Order: sequence, then structure tokens, then C-alpha cells
Amino acid sequence: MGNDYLSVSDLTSYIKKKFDRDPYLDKVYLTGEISNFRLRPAHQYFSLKDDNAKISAIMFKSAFDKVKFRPEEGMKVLVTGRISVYEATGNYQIYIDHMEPDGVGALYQAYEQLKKKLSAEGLFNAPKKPLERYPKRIAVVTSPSGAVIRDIITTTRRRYPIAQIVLYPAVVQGDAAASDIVRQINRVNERDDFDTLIIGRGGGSIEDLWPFNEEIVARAIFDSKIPVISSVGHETDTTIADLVADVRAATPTAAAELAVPVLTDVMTDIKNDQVRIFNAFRNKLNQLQQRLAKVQQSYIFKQPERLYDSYVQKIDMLNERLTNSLKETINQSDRKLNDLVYNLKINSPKNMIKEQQQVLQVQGNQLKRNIMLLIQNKQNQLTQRVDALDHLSPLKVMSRGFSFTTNSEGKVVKKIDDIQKNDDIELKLIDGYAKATVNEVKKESK
Amino acid sequence: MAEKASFEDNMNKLEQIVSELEQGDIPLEKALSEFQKGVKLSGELQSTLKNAEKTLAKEMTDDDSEVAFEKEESEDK
Amino acid sequence: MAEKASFEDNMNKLEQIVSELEQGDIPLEKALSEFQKGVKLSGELQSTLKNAEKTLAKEMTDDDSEVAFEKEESEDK
Amino acid sequence: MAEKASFEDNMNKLEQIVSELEQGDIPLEKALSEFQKGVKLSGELQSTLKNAEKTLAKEMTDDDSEVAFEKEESEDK
Amino acid sequence: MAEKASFEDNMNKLEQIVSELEQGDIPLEKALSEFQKGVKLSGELQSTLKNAEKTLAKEMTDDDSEVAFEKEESEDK
Amino acid sequence: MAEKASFEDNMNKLEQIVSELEQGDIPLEKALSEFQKGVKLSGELQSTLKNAEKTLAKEMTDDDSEVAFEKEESEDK
Amino acid sequence: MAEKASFEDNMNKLEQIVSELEQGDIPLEKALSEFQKGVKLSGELQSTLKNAEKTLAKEMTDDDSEVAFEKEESEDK
Repeated sequence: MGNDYLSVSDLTSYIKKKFDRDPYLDKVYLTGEISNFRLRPAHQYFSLKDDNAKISAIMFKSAFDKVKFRPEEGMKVLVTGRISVYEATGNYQIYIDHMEPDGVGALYQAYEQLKKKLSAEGLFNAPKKPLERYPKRIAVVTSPSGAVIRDIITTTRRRYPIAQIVLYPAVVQGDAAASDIVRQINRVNERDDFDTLIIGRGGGSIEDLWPFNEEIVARAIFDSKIPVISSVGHETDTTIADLVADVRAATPTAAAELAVPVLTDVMTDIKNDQVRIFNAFRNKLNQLQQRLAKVQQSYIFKQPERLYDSYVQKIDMLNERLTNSLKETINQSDRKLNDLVYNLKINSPKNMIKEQQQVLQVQGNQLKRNIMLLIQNKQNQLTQRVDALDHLSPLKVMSRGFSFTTNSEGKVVKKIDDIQKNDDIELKLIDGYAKATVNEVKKESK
Repeated sequence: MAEKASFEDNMNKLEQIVSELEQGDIPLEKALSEFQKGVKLSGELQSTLKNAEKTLAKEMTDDDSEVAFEKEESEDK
Repeated sequence: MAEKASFEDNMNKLEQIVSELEQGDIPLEKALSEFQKGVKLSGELQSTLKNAEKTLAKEMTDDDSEVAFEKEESEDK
Repeated sequence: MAEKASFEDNMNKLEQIVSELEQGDIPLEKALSEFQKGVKLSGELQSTLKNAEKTLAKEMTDDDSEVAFEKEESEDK
Repeated sequence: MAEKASFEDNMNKLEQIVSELEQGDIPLEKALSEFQKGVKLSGELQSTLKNAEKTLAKEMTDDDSEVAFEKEESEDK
Repeated sequence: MAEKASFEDNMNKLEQIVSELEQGDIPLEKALSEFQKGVKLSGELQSTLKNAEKTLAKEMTDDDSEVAFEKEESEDK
Repeated sequence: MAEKASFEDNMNKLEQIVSELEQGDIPLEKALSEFQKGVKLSGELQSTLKNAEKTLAKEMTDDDSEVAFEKEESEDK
């Protein structure tokens, strides 16, 4: 025989896969009696059984935390979960993710169904109406006799006594409750003098709270023009009304606290706002004043003369340069002129005149000398001639004793024949003449 | 009714004015008018609250008449 | 129309004028007229601020005596 | 029309005259007439400045009332 | 018409005369008349300079009292 | 017409006379008359020089007091 | 007419007489007359020279005192 033997692990793993893949075993609705229950700190391990059978059950902490009741030995419960195999022991067991007590199971189912339907319609996720922050009139639909209205009135009086609470008494339990609640919600909505609507009921069993899980109530709340605060049951109870309402309050007191502010707080807020306005405006003014002051501090305003100071200096400087340059021009011209005048004087014809005077002097002297020489020369010539004449003078002969005789006619008597007796003659001697008369004439022969 | 409805509006306006003024970058003239509006508004709001009377809870009867509820309530206690 | 120019506009103008004048390279005649404009603007701005401050001061005084304030307010209505 | 020539124009003219004169190679008569032109220009410039000064002084005097005003204000504070 | 000859023209003429005289080879009468011309020219030049100096001195004195200055100036024209 | 003869012309004439006389071979009467001419010429030259000197002296004196100089000068014209 | 004869003519004549006399072959009477002519001539010549010298002397004297000279000169004109 060539049979292959499986290991236990392989088989168990195979069986587990079979369980896990089975669509029916993935979500099982199971009812049974709790057995072997002992509260453990985290995950819970117990069994579910009926008269003939028993199954191991496990509930992890995350799922068990959501359970709203305390499981007890022998308690009949409704659970949902999946079936799987715990390989270590080879046991199959139910992994419970939801558990609630049996007996309300039908209501619970109805609740779940409605919730699913309304959720699909978007009633829960529709935008919530904001609450009036400072309501004047608040309608409260609740039982006139319960603690709910009392708590709301007390809280409101304490916080915001100026809000008018108007009770719309409603039956909140039993078969008539739902329609009564709807009637009152509609009545409130027929008026337009309410700011807020509170719907409330005290705690109780799911049956007690059931009217608030009814569709007509849900729709009435959803249709309300006035924002709705719902406070139904205890904090752990979540009704459809709570889900549809604009705000859910854990308690009636909380509902009132949500509905109204604290009057003194409001007064303080206003006061604070006022202070803030003053401060903000003062700051604004201070800022602007500073900004303005900064500009006003500019030297432009403190010493406006600085605007033209530089000009004053510049003009003064230019004036100085103007006069200096003219002065310089005049001085230059003056210097040049003085040089010229100096040269003019140096080169005045005075020297020329002096020179010419000297030349003239020389010429004059020369003139005089020359004429004197000339005359001297002539004199010399003359003297020479006169001397020569002197040497030749016939008078020199006479000076040796010679004389000559002239007749009356003045003719020199050379021959005896030239005279006759009794002629008047004149004897010329060297130093004079003598007049004589001829006494005798005698001719001599030679 | 406009007066009644406007308390929250006015509160909002007041808050808006405050934040506008606190942001500080609005022109002076605007700031001045906002400031005056704000002062006036805050005065009005305060006065509205002061003047509002304390009320006793009432019950709306089926024939739409409001009747005192407080007595009943205090009797309940 | 100068009344219409906002405080900030005038402030900007004034600041511009002052910085222009401080830079100093503008012609004398222009500088003079700018200076005069500046003085006038600064006067106007100052007076605007004064008035705003007076308004503030008055509101604050009124605010201290709330009765008076409320009276005024109710007279306003 | 000389009034229309701006202060800076006249300043420039004066500067030109001065620099011409400083170059020194201009005829005496020209130098004289330029000098006189220069003196006249500088006179006009100076008178413009005097007027500017007077104007400024007046603005400042007017402005003093503001300072006084500010004093009061600071006393208020 | 001698007035129209510029200072520099006369200066040049004087310079020419001086250099002619310096060369020295001119006839006496010419030298004399040139010299006299030179003296006359130098006199005129000096007087022109004196007037220029007076003008300068006057402007400088006047410069201190501007009103007087401007009046005079306009009279000169 | 003797006035028209320049100083230098007369100087030359005088020189000529001097050299003629120096040569010595001229008739006495001619020499005499030449001499006299020479004397006269030298007198004239002398006088010309004297006048020139006087003129110069006068110019020089006048030169110190220009007004006087100018007056005379204008009278000369 | 003897005046017209120039100094030199007379000088020549005198020379001629001297040379005639030197030849010696002239009658005494002629010699005497020639001699006498010569004496006369030489007298005349001497006197001419004397006059010339006087004239010179006079010119010379005048030359020393120029004023006088100038007067004469101007009188000559």
C-alpha cells in the first residue's frame, strides 16, 4: 500500500481553510446560553450551548468593550461572529464580534434595519443644523412628569434664566408614544418663535426607549426646521432619534447646557469684546500717531531751513568765486598793464632824445671846429701870401736909401728926359715923400 | 422679529468687528466707523441682555395656550 | 475732494514727501511746495487723529457710566 | 519772464558764469558784464531763498499751534 | 569811437607800441607820437581797470544790503 | 615847410654840412653860409629835442595824476 | 663890385700878384702898384676873414645860451 500519511498539522490546517473559506461560516447569527463565563481582563473565553449542543466561543477585547450588558452564566444571548478552527487544540469555535441579550432580539433587529435604511438615505450624515447660540424660546418635548424637564429647567435657570422654556408634554413610553412625540415636534415646528427643540426621555430598557427608535419620530426630527437636541436614555443608549438629531446630549442637563450659554459669560464676552474694541482702536490710533510722529520728527519739519541751507552756502561760494575771478581778471590785466606801462616808460624816447642830443652836440662841435679850422686854413693861406708879398715889396729896396720920383702926373720918372726944369716932382722915400721943384736938368751920357 | 433674531447676528457682527479691528490693517476711517459700530452694538447687546426678563417655564396646552409649568414642577419636587 | 483721500493715503503721501525731501535732490521750488503740502497733510492727519482720539475718549467716558450710556442708546433708538 | 526761470536754472547759469570767469581767458569787458549778470543772478537767487525762508518761517509759525496742541495732548495722557 | 575798442584791443595796441619802441630803430617823431599814443592808451586802460575795480568794489559793498543792491542795479540799466 | 623835414632828415643834412666843412676845400663864403645853415639846423634839431623832452617830461608828470593827463590830452585834440 | 669877388678870387689875385712880383722883371712902378694892389687885396682878405671870425664868434657865443639862440632862430623864421 502506498498510502500518503498527512501530518496532524497539515490536516488541521486543511480543515481550518475549509472553515475560513466557507461563506456561511463567515457571519453566523447564533443564539444560545452563556456557559463557563468568567470575566477576564482582556479577551473572554466561554461557551454557548443549548439543550443538545455546545460550542466554544471567544470574544476579543475590542468586541467585548462594545457589549452594553454584563454577560452572566446561563444568560441567553444573541451573537454574531465567524466560525474558525483553533489549530493548537483542533477545536472549532465562534469568534464573536457582537453580542446582546436574547429576548429583545426582534427589536434589536428592527433597530438595526431602520438604522441601516436611514443611514443609506443619508439622514445621519446630513448636515446638522447649528444651534442658536442665544435662544429666546426653547421647546422641550418630553414627559411633563419626568426628571428630564426638571433638569432642563433647573440648568437653564441657572445658566441663562432669560430663555423661555416651553414644555410640549408628550407620552414617551408605550405604543402611543411615537405618534405623540411626532405630533408635538410638528406643533413646535408649526410655530416660528422657537429657537431650539429638545427631545428627551430618561433612561430605561430598550423597550422603554423604543418610541425614539421609530421611523416616524426619526423623520419628524429630521424634518424639523428648528435644530433638535436629543437626550434619550442613558449615555450608553443610542437611539435613532439621537442619531438623527442635530446634537446629542448624554443627559438632560447636558442638553440644557448645549442649548443655552451662561448669561454672565455672555455679558463678560460682550464686555471683553468692548474692551478689545477699545484696545484695538486705541492701538490703531497709537500706531498711527507713532507713524505720524515719526514723520513729523523728520528734520524736514524740525529744521526746514536745511532744505535750502546748501543753496545758501552754494550761492555764497559762487558769489565769492564770482568776485574772486573778476578780481583775478582785473589783477591779471592790471599786472600786464603795469608791465606794459613799465616797459613803455623804460622805452620812452627820452633816451633817444638824449642820444640824439649827444649826436647833435657832437655834430655841432664838429661844425664849429670844422669852420674854425677852415677859417684858420684860409688865414694861414692869406698870411703866407701876405708874407710872400712882403718879401717882394719894392719898399724894401727903398729902405736901403733908394727913392723914386714921380712927376706931377704921378708917373715915375725913369729918365732925365722925363723931366724939365721947374717941374714939380715928388720924391718917394721909404718913410715919406718930399715935394720939390727941378732946378736943373742935366743929361749924362753913358 | 428682526430685532429678536439679530442678537446672535449682532454678537457675530461684534466679534467680526473685534477681529477686524485687532487685525489692525484697516484704514483709520473704517476703523473709526467700525469702532463706533462696535461700541454701539456692544451697548445694545448688553442692554438687550439686561432688559431681558427672567422667565418661568411654561407648558403648551393642546389648545396652543401657554400656561405656567413651574408650579407643577415645584410641586413635583 | 481732499477729504475723500483716506488717512492712510494721506499718510503715505506725507511719508513719500518727507522721504523725497530727505533725499534732497529735488528742485527748490518743488521742495517748497512739497514741504507746504507736507505741513498741510501732517496738520490734517494730526487733526483727524485728534478727532478719533476724542471720539475714543468720549466713548470710554460714556462707557464708565453705563446708565448714561444706556440712556443715550435708548434715545438713539 | 526771469521769474519763470527756475531757481536751479539760475543756479546753473550762475555756476556757468563763474566757471567761465574762472577760466580767465575772457576779455575784460565781457568779464565785467558777465560778472554783473552773475551778481544780478545771485541777487535773484538770494531773494528767492529769502522768500523761501519767509514762507517756511510762516509755515513753521502756523505749525507751532500744532506743537502747542500736542503738548496739551501729552498733558492729557 | 575809441570807446568801442575793447580793453584787449587797446592792450594789444599798447603791446605793439611797446615792442616797436623796444626795437628802437624808429624815427624820433614816430617814437614820440607812438609813445604818446602809448601813454594815452595806458591811461585809458588804467581808467577802464579802475572802473572795473570800482564796479567790483561797489558790488561787494552792495552785496551786504541786497535791497539797495537790486535798486542800484536796475538804475544802472 | 621846414617843419615837414623830419628830425632824421635834418640830422643827415647837418652831418653832410659837417663833413663838407671837414673836407675844407669849399669857398669861404659857402663855408660860412653852410655853417650858418648848420647852426640853424642844429638849433632846430635842438629845439625839436627840447620840445620832445618837454613833452615827455610833461607826460611823465601827468602820468601820475591821470585825470589831469586825460584832460590835457583831450584838450590837445 | 669888389665885394662880389669871392674870397678865393681875391686870394688868387693876390697869388698872381705875388708870382708877378717874384718874376722881378717888372718896372718898379708896376711893381709898386701891383704890390700896393696886393697890399690892398690882402687887407681886404684879412678883413673878410676877420668878419667871418666875428660872425663865428658871435654864433659861438649865442650857441652857449640856447634861449637866446632859439629866439634868434624863431626870429629868423
